[in-house]
Amino acid sequence: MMELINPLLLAVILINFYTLGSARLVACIRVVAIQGALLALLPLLSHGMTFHAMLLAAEAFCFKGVVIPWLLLRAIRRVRIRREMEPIVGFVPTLILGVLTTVGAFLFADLLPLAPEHHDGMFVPTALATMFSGFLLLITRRKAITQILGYLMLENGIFIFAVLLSAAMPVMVEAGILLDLLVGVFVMGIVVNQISREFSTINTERLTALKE
Amino acid sequence: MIIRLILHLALLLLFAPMLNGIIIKTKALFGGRIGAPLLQSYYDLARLWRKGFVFSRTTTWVFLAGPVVGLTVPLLASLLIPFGALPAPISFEGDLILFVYLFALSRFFTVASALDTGSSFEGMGAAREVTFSCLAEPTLLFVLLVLARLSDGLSLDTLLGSHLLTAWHSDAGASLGLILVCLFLVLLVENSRIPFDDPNTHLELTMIHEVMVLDHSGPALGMILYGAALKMMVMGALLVRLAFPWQTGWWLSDALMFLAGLAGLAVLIGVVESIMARLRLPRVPQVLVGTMLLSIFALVLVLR
Amino acid sequence: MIWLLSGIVLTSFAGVPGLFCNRESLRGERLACILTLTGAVCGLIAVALVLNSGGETYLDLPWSIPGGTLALRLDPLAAVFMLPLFLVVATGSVYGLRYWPQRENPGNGRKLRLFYGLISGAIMLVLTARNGMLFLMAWEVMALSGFFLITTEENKEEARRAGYIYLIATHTGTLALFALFAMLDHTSGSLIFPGAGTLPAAGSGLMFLLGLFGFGMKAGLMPLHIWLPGAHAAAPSHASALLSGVMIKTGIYGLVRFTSFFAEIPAWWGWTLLLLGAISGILGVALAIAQHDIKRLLAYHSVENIGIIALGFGLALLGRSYEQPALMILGLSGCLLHVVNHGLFKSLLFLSAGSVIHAVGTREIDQLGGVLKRQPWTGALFLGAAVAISGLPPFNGFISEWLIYLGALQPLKHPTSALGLAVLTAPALALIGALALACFVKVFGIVFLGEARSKAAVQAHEAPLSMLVPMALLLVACAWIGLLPTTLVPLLRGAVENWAGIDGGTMLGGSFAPLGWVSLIGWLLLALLAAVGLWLSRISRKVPRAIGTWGCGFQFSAPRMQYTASSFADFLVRLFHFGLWSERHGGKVTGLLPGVTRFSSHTPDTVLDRVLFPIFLGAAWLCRLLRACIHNGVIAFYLLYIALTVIVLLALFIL
Amino acid sequence: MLLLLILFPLAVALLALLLPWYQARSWLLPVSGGLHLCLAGICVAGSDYASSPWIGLDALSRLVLIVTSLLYAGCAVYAVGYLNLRRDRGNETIVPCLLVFLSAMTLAIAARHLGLLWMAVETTTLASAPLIYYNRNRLSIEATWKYLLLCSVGIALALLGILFIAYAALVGGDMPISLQLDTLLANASQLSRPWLHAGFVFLLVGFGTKMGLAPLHSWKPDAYGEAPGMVGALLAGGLTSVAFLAILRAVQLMTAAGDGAMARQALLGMGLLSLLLAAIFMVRQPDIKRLLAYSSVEHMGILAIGVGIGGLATFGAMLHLVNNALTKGCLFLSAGNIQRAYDSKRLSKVHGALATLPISGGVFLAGFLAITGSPPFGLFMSEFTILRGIFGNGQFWIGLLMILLLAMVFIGMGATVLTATQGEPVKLESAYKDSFLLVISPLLFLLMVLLLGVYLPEPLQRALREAAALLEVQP
Repeated sequence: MMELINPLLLAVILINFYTLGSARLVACIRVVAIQGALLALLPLLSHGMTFHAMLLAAEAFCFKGVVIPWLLLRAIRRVRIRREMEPIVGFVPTLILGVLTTVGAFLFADLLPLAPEHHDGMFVPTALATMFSGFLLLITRRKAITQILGYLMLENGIFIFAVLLSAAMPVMVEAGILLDLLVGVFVMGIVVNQISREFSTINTERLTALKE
Repeated sequence: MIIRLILHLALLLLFAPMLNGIIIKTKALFGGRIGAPLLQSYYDLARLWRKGFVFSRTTTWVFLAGPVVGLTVPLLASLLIPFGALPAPISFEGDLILFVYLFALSRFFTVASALDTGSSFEGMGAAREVTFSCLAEPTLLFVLLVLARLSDGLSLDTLLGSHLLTAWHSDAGASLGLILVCLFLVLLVENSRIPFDDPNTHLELTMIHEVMVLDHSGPALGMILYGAALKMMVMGALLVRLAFPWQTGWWLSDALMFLAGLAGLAVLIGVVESIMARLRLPRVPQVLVGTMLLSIFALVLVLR
Repeated sequence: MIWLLSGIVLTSFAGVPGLFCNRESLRGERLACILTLTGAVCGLIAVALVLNSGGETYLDLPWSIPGGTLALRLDPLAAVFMLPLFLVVATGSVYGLRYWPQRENPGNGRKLRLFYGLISGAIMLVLTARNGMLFLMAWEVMALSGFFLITTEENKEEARRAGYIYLIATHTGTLALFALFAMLDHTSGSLIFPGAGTLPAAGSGLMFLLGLFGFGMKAGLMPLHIWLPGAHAAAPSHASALLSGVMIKTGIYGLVRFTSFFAEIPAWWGWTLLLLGAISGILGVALAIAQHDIKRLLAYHSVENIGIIALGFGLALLGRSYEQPALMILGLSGCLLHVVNHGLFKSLLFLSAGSVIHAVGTREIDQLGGVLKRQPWTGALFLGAAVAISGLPPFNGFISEWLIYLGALQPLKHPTSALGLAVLTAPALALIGALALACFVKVFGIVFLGEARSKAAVQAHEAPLSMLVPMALLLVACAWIGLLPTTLVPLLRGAVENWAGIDGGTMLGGSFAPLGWVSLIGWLLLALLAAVGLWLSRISRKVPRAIGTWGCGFQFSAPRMQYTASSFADFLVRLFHFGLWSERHGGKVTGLLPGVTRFSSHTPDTVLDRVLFPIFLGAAWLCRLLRACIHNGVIAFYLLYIALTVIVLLALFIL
Repeated sequence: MLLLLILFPLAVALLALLLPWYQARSWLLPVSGGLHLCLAGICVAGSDYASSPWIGLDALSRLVLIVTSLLYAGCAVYAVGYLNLRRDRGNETIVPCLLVFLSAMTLAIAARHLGLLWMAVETTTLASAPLIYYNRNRLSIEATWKYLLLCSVGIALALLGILFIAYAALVGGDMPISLQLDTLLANASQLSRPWLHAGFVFLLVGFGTKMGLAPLHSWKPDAYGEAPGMVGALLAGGLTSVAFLAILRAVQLMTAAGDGAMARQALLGMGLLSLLLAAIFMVRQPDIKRLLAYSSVEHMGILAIGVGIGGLATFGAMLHLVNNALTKGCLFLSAGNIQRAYDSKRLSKVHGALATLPISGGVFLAGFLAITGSPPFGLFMSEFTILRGIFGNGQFWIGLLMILLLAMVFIGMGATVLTATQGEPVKLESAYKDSFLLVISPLLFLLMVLLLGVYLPEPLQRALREAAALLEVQP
């Protein structure tokens, strides 16, 4: 099973790149949903079919793979937008930045000592790379939906890292992570709804009235 | 002590108006005239004494304070200064500052008295008076500093003591020469002489001191003239002692020598007034600043 | 000690009962006045007891704050600063009854009285506090009360601006003092003030600079005087009197007290103070000459007098550095005496100027004139104060300047190469004195003499007795010090001993500073003046004043043709153009038959308006530019900041 | 007892959802606030250190708890008056949210487990979002969005930091892998250093975002500016203290691991940067509430500097935490009053507040003097103590830099506050009047700050010393 982990993580990184480089929102959401679903496999692959791992996997699949993407898809359907127009930083530069940060994450991860059992996995660099990709998405995009998507990727990155610890840590925190993610995105969703009602768009460029 | 005081005052009060007489006489001689008698100043004073007052309705009591202070201050200041080799009746550490400030007091009231008339001419004179004295006063201080550096005390009496004779022959001689020039210029400014001021013309916009006393009359004007004469003699005493620091030891010969020195000074002033023209007003500050620089140079010479 | 404490408490809270009184009732103001007077008397008793016993009184109580104890100590050095305080506070509060009556100022009368009391109490506390914490607290209460006094008329733009400038100046100064006391705490190990001469001089340079900045800001030492002109002009006159006469002296007190801690004084301290003193003195008075607002003018004279005080103090420091006790004693005595003197005559000037402003309703000197005829007593009192502040005998200003002069002449006796330069203090002082004379003769002459230049000045009326009597008291005090300076010698001696931590003040009043002679000349001068004056007034009494002033032939002279304050000062202002940069507008006469033309001149503050203001404007512009870039409303940037922070910190921590 | 303290606000929140009466719902706030204060007082006075491995009180949390509770009680009283003014807005959302917010804050304070701490802090974010959105206009939604996004990102980073620390324990070996604070502290020396450091960085950035240290502060002016005054007060006084407490936990950990100096350096740097940015942003700030937000950034910076210096300065920082919370309460509440009265918070409309609203305007002005560290207010004491710590450490240049920045802050803040408060009285268009409920809290806060400035009771001093001792190097 362990040998499947690295290809899976590689897939996660590729999804990161796709998201950074794509303008189509629906596709992005779907891809991130796939990423979530893939990540749900991660605890099972790394810890085997224990109860904790299965619970975690189930939770991750439900929320990351299904519920939240569905919420987001519903939201964009309501406001009828399809594409990310005029990102702050263009798609190609973002992609290049994404590659650079991923490389950086790999280099950085080499500096950190690993527990013996995690030596051959690329959990840590993938986690960091995913996180930074999420960050990039947050920074370079204007649409609120895309930013939520970025946040979701950020959380995915953290989740990858959390899997490393899931055996050692109580369930409670892991549940907390998911719960929090849900609540966070849910509240953001509400706010997005409010934004779209107030401004009849979810472009955050309208949200720049508060400045010096 | 008392006798010394009386002698001092007697010299001052009796001889002071004579200086003006000598100056006028000198100028007359230079102009090829016989001129007024030497005692003309005394006659003038006596005449003014008998006249009545005329006051502008603008004036207040301050108008009269000018002459009062102007007469009192030189009288008091004279007590601090040695007349030639005759020592000062009152002498203490630091009286040189008092000496300078007493004259400042007199200036304050003279100017206030001028402003009291509300006349724009007198205001003009007052403004000039205070301006020029601002420049003359530091010079005087520098001069006194040089003197203080050469003596071992801080009273005018010690400053102008017998050591000056040796000082003239020492390294400090150059400095003394410089400050003598400075002092002479200060004397000319303070006593409103040519080339800074012209005491003879009246009603001229370029005047300084005389224009301030335009509205005075009778005994008040007399007091002012007399006060001015006293002031000239007191300031002159400083200069004379500096220039002729000899002493004989006998009071009468000392007094005579002093008076002769003063007369010489008066002649010198007369000569200067005869051969020079009044400076243009904007030039006056320049000359004064130059004088100040000169005195600073003198100070540097003795401090070095 | 109980007297001192009750004095502090009574004056501090003098204005509080008034808060509970009706807006227009007289009770509050009277009560405040009585309380202040009682407080001042209590304080005076405390000071008298201390001076009588020759020692000091102290109080040391624990106080539950970190590093704090309630340590109060009243010694002769503090007493020197206390004495004018009591007199000024007491006279000011009586004067205020009619100058700023509650009934005419229902809006701000209570506030004024509250903070007037508070600032007085706070100053007393500042002067007696012996713990850094207590000192700073009292200091800031004083500073803040001062702010509220300045903004008494906060509805006026001018007062608000002055208040703001004052507030930032004083707070910046206080911050420097925070650092100073923190460093003192570091050096001496506690916040209790160390005894005189107990700290090593090593590493004290920064402390001195901080102290110079903090205390100098309060004192108004040029170029830190920026707040002073506006503040003194904006406050009600008796508050200005207190601010200018007493409050700014706390800066001097701070410097004096602070320098006393050190065992040896580096020579550059003294030189710095001499230099700053000379600059303050000369430029202060030059700026004063150029003003035509009487209160601004008086405020600049505060700068000038602080300069004189700093000159004296600089000499004292040099005396310590070069171990010349005579220089130190004369310098410090002159400095301290001038503190007292300035407190007295500057208050008197502000009060009498206030009396004129109250009567005429303008502060513009060029609108006044001939006031002496309408306000003979106010005018006479002003004249006395003007003579005193010009440093002329027989008043007190001369005595202190004379001491400083004597100090400045000391290096001549003991020529050491470097110290010789200190004699330049004397000509500087002479220049300051001559300029001050020019300025005050201008003020007195233009305001009180001649013809009235405006209708309002014609209708002026004499101030009521309750304003005149306090002023007269101040003049009596000025004359007292001028004519009987020897009475203050024990006090000064005690203060010098306090400061230097030695027993060396015995020489003052003896042969090397013969105050007795000065006093004799003073009396002589007074007697002669009185005799001649009486005689002259007797023979001229019956003369009618029926004709106009001789106009040199011009028949139609009008009051407007008189010399004004601006024209009087014009010559001097042009001489000092290098330091003043006066603005002159209009006045060009063209053509053969020139038409109507206007001329006005204005001298803004050299430091504030010419230097600081542009700098601050530029800094504000830069700040706005920066923050428009940083906080631009785009959330992506904010996230970028977070990402950058993470990256930088990670790099710092891991690499 | 502690559990009760955490749970009862939740119960009241539930009650608030059910109650149909507007007034009664409003009054639930002061009642629960008062009750919370009483219970917190009992907890703090009590000696139970850790009631369970999950929650408990140590010296630090006692201090933060009592301050937060005090602030909350004051704001709750104010809230009644405020909600009466804003009947049109309704209080169905705000009251329960406020109560949940209280509960989450209490939990965050009492948490002895990093995971729990993190969850509680996240809950405060979520509970406070509707509070910021109270005004329901374009600006408030923008502020809410920014607040939510930035804080969520921050909190996600904090989570990563916590995971890193757990992994540090995993890599470190000889210790139980737990996020329980006491276990971690006890075994800190065994933690893997790189992971611990990276974890500290993420915790610092994560909770620092919440606390509002520059340059992570960007949400602050927007959120504080748009939220009602009392919410601003709670965020600036309460939530920031809680976030600071979370950072202090990380510092404790680093100190226990022997790397305290490193953590302090980072805090010092960010503190100075906060001070600098706050100073820049305050110059000619035309909006009084944004001004207060930057003042909050400034004071977070001072807190960070205090802890960054250590020693006496840490004691000062603890005192500063108390003073800052109370003063911010006073300032935000009075600024809220001014805003309601003038119907604006910008200087173009707000001036002459002192004459127009003597109490609110006066309190605002006095609060300004207090917050800038003027004696005799408490902040003087704390800032001065911090400065003494800095100079006592011999770090003169840092001390002078701090002084310079404080002066800049004063100049910038003074211009705005004085323009707002001084001048001719203004004829108000709104029906606002200073009422008892609206002014009593700020007044009381101000009095407390004044009192703290002239008298620090011995028990408080002891508590502060104990709290500071927790952050010092442990043998």
